[in-house]
Amino acid sequence: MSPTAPALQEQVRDFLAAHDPTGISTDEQRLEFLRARFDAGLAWVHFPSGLGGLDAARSLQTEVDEAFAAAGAPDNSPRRIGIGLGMAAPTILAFGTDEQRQRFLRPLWTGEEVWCQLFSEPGAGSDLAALGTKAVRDGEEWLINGQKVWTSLAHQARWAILVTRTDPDVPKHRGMTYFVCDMTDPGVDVRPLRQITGEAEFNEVFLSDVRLPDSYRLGEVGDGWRVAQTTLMNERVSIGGGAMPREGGAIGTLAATWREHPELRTPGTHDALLRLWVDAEAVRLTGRWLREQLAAGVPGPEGSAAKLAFAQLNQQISGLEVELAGEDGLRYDDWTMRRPSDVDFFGRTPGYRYLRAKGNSIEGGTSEILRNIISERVLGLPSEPRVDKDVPWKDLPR
Amino acid sequence: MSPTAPALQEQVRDFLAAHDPTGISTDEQRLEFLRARFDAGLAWVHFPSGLGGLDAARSLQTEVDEAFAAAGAPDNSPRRIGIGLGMAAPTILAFGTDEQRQRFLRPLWTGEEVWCQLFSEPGAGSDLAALGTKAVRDGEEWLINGQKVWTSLAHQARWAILVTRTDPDVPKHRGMTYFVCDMTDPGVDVRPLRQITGEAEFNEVFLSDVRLPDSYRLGEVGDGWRVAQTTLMNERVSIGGGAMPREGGAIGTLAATWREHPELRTPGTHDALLRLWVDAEAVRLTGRWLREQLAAGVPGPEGSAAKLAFAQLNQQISGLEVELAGEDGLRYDDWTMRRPSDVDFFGRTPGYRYLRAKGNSIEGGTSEILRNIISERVLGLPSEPRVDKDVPWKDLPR
Amino acid sequence: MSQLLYSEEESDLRASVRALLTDRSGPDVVLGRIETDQPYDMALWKALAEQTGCAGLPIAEAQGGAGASFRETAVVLEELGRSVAPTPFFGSAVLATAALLAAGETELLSELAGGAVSATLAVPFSFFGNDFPSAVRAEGGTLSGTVTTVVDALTADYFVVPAEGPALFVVAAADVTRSPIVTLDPTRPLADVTLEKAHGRQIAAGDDAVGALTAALRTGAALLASEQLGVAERALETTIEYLKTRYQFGRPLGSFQALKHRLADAWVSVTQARAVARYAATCVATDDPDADIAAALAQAQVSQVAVTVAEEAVQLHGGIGFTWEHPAHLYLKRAKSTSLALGTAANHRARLATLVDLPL
Amino acid sequence: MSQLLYSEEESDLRASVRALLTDRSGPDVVLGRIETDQPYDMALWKALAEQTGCAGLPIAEAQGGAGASFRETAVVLEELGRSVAPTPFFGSAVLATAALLAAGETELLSELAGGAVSATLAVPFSFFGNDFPSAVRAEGGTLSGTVTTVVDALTADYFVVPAEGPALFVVAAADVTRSPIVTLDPTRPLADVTLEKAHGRQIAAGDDAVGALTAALRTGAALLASEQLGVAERALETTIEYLKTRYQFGRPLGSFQALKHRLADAWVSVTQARAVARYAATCVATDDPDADIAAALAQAQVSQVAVTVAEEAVQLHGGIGFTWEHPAHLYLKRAKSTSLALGTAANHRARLATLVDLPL
Repeated sequence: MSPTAPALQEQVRDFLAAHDPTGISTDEQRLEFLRARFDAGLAWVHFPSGLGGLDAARSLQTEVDEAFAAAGAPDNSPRRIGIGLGMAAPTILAFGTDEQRQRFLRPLWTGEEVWCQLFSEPGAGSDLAALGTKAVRDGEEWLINGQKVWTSLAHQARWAILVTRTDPDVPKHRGMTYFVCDMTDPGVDVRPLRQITGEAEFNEVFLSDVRLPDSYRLGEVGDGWRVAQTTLMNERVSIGGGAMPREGGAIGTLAATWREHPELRTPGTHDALLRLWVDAEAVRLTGRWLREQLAAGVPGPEGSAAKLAFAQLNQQISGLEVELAGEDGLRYDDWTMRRPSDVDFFGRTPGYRYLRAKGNSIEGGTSEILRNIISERVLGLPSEPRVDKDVPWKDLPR
Repeated sequence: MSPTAPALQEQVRDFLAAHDPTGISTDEQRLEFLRARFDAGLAWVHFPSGLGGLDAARSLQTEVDEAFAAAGAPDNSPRRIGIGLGMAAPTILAFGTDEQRQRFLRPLWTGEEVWCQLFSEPGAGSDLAALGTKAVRDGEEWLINGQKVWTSLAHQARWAILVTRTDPDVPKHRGMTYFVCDMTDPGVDVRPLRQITGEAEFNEVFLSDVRLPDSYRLGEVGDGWRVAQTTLMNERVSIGGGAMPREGGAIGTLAATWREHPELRTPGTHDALLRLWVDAEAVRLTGRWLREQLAAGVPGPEGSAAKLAFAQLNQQISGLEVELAGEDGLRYDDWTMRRPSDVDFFGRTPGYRYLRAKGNSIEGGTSEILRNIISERVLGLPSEPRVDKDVPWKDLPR
Repeated sequence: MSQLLYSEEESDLRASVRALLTDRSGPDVVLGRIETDQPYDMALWKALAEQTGCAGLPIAEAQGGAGASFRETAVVLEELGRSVAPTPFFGSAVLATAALLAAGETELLSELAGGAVSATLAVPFSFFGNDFPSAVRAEGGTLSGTVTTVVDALTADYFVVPAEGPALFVVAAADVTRSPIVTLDPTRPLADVTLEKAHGRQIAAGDDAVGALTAALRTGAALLASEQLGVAERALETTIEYLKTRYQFGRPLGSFQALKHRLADAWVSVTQARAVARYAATCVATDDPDADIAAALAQAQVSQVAVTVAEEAVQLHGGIGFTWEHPAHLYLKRAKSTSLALGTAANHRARLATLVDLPL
Repeated sequence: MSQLLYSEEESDLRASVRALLTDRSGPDVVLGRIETDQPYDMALWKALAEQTGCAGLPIAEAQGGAGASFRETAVVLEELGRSVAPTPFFGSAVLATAALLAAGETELLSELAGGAVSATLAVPFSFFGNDFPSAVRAEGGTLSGTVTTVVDALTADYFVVPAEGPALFVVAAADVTRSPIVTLDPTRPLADVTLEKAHGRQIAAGDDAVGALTAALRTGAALLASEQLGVAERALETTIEYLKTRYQFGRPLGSFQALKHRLADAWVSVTQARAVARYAATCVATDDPDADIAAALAQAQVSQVAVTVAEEAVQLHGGIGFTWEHPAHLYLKRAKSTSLALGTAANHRARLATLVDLPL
């Protein structure tokens, strides 16, 4: 039987009584605490017992997290290990063997092992299922060759989730296989991919004769597309994001500039600002609606809508911000090629925000793909004529 | 050899000397004058001699028209006979037999015979080539059955240009035939089609066992699509329209309201007004560019762009006009079902303009079809996968 | 605070209102009715009030109401918007009711609760501003003046009349003259209302009158968004349905990507409008301190979504959407008219500028 | 008045400029250059000036120019926009030249005509307003002050400096200090210019100075639109080319209707931008009474088209459009930066409001 909210709160209290977080100062103490929390099933309470959870309702997690935070407990730096938490973990849970779950989930959650994602390829773009990274079986191993792109954290990751082509002779959706990839393999070459802001948040990953044991395979051979769908669905749910106060996002920066610089105000930009303020509130309240739905156990399709709207809003706000900055909008802070581990959206110039926001409608599913998804899966509109459905992958026009 | 501009001007002077327009008062005198002008080749100077023209350059027509207007000569009410002039005449010229040209062009130009167009069908919509009005051969005659829609002036027209389906067993583009239709045939039933403004500018036309002699056929049997393309291409050229002064269109009405009613002004609507003023100037100057191109003999593809932009502009302007009117925007003038012979765009309330402008992006080719045309014929982008190209018309999904 | 999602009770209420409207007020019925001299379906109004208790949702049970709140009223408005049904609901169950509730009036409220009579607020439907209206003067115990474009005036039994003073009065329909006007939205009649030395019962004066009128207008702006949401939702749904079944070029129109993307964008904006409208309804229902902002936000955003979606609906229906016989135009007219009602989006943006400290 | 279409001479000029730029300043060359300490290709500038006579188009033949007009200069700017080539053309052959021409100066003009030296106008690149700039003071026969974000300042041999008075001076580069700044558009360096008791040769004072500066800024605003047109044109063309060859889902991306419609809309707006930019260039070239309106119109419309199209180009290129290695970002940065230059679109709309009597 799954525990109730009060029961869970009691377990948290008991745990905190047994593991006082207040004295933690070293990394080793922090890790020890996190491992104990995982073992107590208080990591992700909706996971099974023995795998960091207690088979509880997903909606109860928030209260648990809040109780730990209130007690001053160390967290697992969720932003840094977001790909592991949001994408790898649910996939391993759904498709992994018992051994795989036991091996990977604990260090994933504690942050001891960082994960990245090897899905996108330069040759496939939005047509993810067209990917061509080859995996060829060689006894109990697989030999991987190909190129992946847009990989955040590849240079820090211990493991990757990887989708490959194992059968080029069947239509594209049917010939894929999903693996856990060892990023320390000598055949893995990670190179920074510079973007329009000047820095390199992402990487290209070249895979040359990478050897993976068959025990790293997730799901059946040829079933990689279905496994990947689980990963992507979880990505979209997690994109909805947390609660945000009014003016909590980019609009706050713009509004602050407006308030602090009366000399920049004009009637034309005033109305533009107000329109964006209204849009930002609409996006924020829609996020609240979405979270209420998730909490009520009815995840709505508004998640795709939220990402689409967020990208558009962010782009418009930063565009106006540059305009409002006037002469200062002509300046930039730094074009130096760097490898930041996180996006520093607010610490930089309006020009940086303007350029970085252009990626919001491309990364994690372009806005065009999201519109396709909404129109077909939500509105039930018929798909376009498909010319690639019954064609073997190797015969697709490129 | 085609006449030069000075030679043409001399011919006009000679004609006016021989046919003094100043005393014309009766309809009969007016008609006589127009017939004489046609016979002198000064109707449409780029038409062949004997058919109202002098084989001159098309660009010389404007000067001729201006010279006649300056002399106070009566015109042929070009707006009333626009379909005849813009669509029927060039098609008859291109595909008609000598007999057809002799029979139809003169009364068409003088306005003695009004023309309408029987192309659109309720079942076909933007997919004009899917039309289903049947024409079946019966000796030297054709028997026509079907329904047409969106027919301006059908209740005043003597003739129509008509596209029919003569072979349902071949793909849709190949089984059509083009006719001149006698609107006095007892099988022709014209009914007003009421629109969202309350009035009925257009008609539905029901064709029941209409009999047309084979001599009314324009072009070969089965070649109707090609003939219709000529008609439609001429329609699009003529939509570009004439020179317009600044604030000559809908923007003028809006600007006048703004100037006359300071009490309606707000910062938000001010910027909206200015944006539309800018857009209106852009559309106007693009029209000038287009006319310069036509005059230089290089008709550009900007014609489709002009219609698209005009529709959008008109809709936005009228939308703001209603908003600006505030309380008066809640009022309408008259919902009575009437059959106006022309669109009285400026004499009515902002609400009328708002509603009527909605038709601008539908009538004469929807904005969606225009975007298809621009992207494929102008930008050279590949067409979408076609599922209807090789299917017999009768087997098309409906 | 309360959640935005619909409660079970709200969903039940919606279901019964929708059943009634589907049965009694389909598009053809509305289209047939608007050109008669009885555009309002008063039988439908009675049925709404009696069968579903819609008229008195925010009125206390002690006064014959349902003891619910304006949040539930907002759900009814969504359904009325979806059907563009001509009923005097907005004037009576929203504007007049909100004014009477805020003024602490109980006598007329008890009558309104059951829907036996209807009332409206005597301000122009486009009314927006911070000044108390001065069209009606109170002199020698009687009221005189003309109020233009009053919503639901033709069928109202009572008028809540703001008059110079400031004060609020209740005036019986027999004491006013009503001139119907031709309206851009034929599903919602407006009338100019003239009072000539009319008898009025004063229900609030001074700050109380100002407060009551302000509350009524705020509630009106907030709840109008729910009607606009219904308009947008239904306009979008019918367009999607149409494009699924209409074939051109051998394919359903709804399979064309350019149209699909526009519908996706429309759906995204409707999704946002729902969150915004629900927030506004919740705020006014709970007297939340954010109610002023929420109401202005609702009219700044939802009203525009309704117009845009209704315009897209006409366009994407193609020729048939431009005809009188197809109901698409009813949604367009309703959307555009309500975008002027109780202030335009630009008016409400300007108000927001003051409320959230973003001055020009 | 003159027609908007390109004359044969203009088409020939375009062809030779394009040939030169294609040969010398392809995207990879530009991309490679912007992170060096010599972002400007001065050899290219020399070639432009000498091989095609671009630098002195509006300068009289007597002064070594081509005796053409700013209309031809506008054609060169279209090409420079298309290639986002880093040259000091705009500062020298447009801003400084227009100021000198309007001031009746001939000495420096003769030098500029051949392109042996370059100059610029010492105002912030975002300068907009009706007040004569006061950043520089003239005291005791010398000039002092700092002018920020001056375009093409790093390579200029001379500065045309507006100073309090009002007056216009010519100052040699040796007499100023230049601090390069990091710019949003790395293909167009800007610098802060400081004068400390610098020697200046006065070329206009009083109303003459005001008139000359106004003319220079008007010509600048009008002609910048041609550069923006070139940016938009090329951004659109490369996007179309890319979408024709990039396959996804078994089809070229360019066959997807949603993308086709967006490209069609972009093309329509570029078509309009061309007419507007040509009108502005023609008006300033012929001193047309409509020149003020035409210039404001050009910056209100064309600058926005360039930004929108460049944004669409990045988006429709997908991932590759977000990388540094692909030139799409150069067009975006150029478009967005020039939208601030010599006043934003909102500034120019506000100016139009005055010019065409549509006051707030």
